[in-house]
Amino acid sequence: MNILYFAWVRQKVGRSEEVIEHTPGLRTVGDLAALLLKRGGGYGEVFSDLSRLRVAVNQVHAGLDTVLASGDEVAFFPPVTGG
Amino acid sequence: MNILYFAWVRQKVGRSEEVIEHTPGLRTVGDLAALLLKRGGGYGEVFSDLSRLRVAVNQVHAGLDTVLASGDEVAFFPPVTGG
Amino acid sequence: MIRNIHIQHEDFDVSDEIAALTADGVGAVATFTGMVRGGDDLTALTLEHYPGMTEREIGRIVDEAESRWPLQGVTIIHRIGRLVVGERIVLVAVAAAHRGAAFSACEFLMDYLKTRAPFWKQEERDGRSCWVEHRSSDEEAASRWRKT
Amino acid sequence: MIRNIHIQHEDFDVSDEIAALTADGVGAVATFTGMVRGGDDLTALTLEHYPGMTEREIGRIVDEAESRWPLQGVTIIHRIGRLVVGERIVLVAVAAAHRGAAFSACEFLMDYLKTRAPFWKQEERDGRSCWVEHRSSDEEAASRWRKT
Repeated sequence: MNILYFAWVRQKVGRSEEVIEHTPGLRTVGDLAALLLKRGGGYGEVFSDLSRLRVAVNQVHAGLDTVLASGDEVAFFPPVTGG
Repeated sequence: MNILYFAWVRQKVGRSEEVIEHTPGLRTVGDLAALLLKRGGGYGEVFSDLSRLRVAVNQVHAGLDTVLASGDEVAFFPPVTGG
Repeated sequence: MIRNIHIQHEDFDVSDEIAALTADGVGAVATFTGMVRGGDDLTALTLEHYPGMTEREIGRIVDEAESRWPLQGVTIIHRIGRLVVGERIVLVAVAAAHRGAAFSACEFLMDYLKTRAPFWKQEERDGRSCWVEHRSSDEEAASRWRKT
Repeated sequence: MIRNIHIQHEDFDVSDEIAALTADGVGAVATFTGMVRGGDDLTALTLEHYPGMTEREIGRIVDEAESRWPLQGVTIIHRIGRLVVGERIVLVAVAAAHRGAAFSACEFLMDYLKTRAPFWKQEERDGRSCWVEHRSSDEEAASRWRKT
């Protein structure tokens, strides 16, 4: 899966994208967030408070219970502030 | 008083303005409309159905019971259709 | 507050009018442009107004908008005379710090222009002219803004 | 329906965009222009977006507007990159036969852009940059349109 980060999420994790292999343990977005939280550091800061995070799967707004599949594009970002 | 007519009211009465002296019998706009109705012809057509008419006194929307004074500018016109 | 009110034969440019309203504290500009809509064999409109009262009535409408919302600028331009299909008739532009006030005031001003400002339209079809009837839907639109 | 959606660094011209929407049956064009508002020592904004998703999400927002109102054209232009105070950020323009649909759709589109389209703003003050916090008032504005 291709994982993307935007705005302060990108700044805190220190990268704009990375590839994470889809495994049976990563059934949902919530599972992926838990994996990233365990990395600590900037990831720990970002994923310790999921209420401040938004997620899109394959460029559609999604939630923690959205089911993941191999080849998915998963993006984490703050609530949007355009317009 | 200076009496003004606009749109189809102007076309039916055949003029855009006229002067009518303010007399004690012309206490209100309604009295003036009754006077004009009596003239018949185009005036009769216009003033026989007051529901289709609007009036302004001194350039402010007014009603049949608005009291008139010497020197007033009284305008009769259809409901507005600008914009 | 900037206030530009014009009754004119000439056309207008929306970008220029927005630029004239744009000051440092402006974050939002809402505009409405009304045009002569084709269809039903309509070829042109002719607009008549009540000189003097028109400007005063529009001034009162703008006063009312200013008392209801925090506005930084209002432009109202209403054209008169003969206008063919596709031509601009009216512009309402409202500048404010935030979009809610700009949108609400712009719609309010249009609704009140339609029901209070002394303009009358004649339609041309096949060379014949006919006065446009007042629409009750315009009264209903304006009545939404009545304070209860 | 005409549909112009652009995410771009370049500025835009509101008059040109209105002209591009104007066809024979159009009687009403409502626009909204958002600008970088000065004050509180703000000097500039920098806008970041999610390429690909932005266009798709705006497409979905426009689909929704088209399903709700009879529209003849929609233009959405959102600028990205660094914009100083007074610069235009966003344009929403809606063309319709009648003003009610144009106004409602324009406000709906802005409310949804603010809450659904993946853009993020950074503010510059005294040379320091800071991410703009999401405003709950924007969520409230968008929630007005929810069908019950």
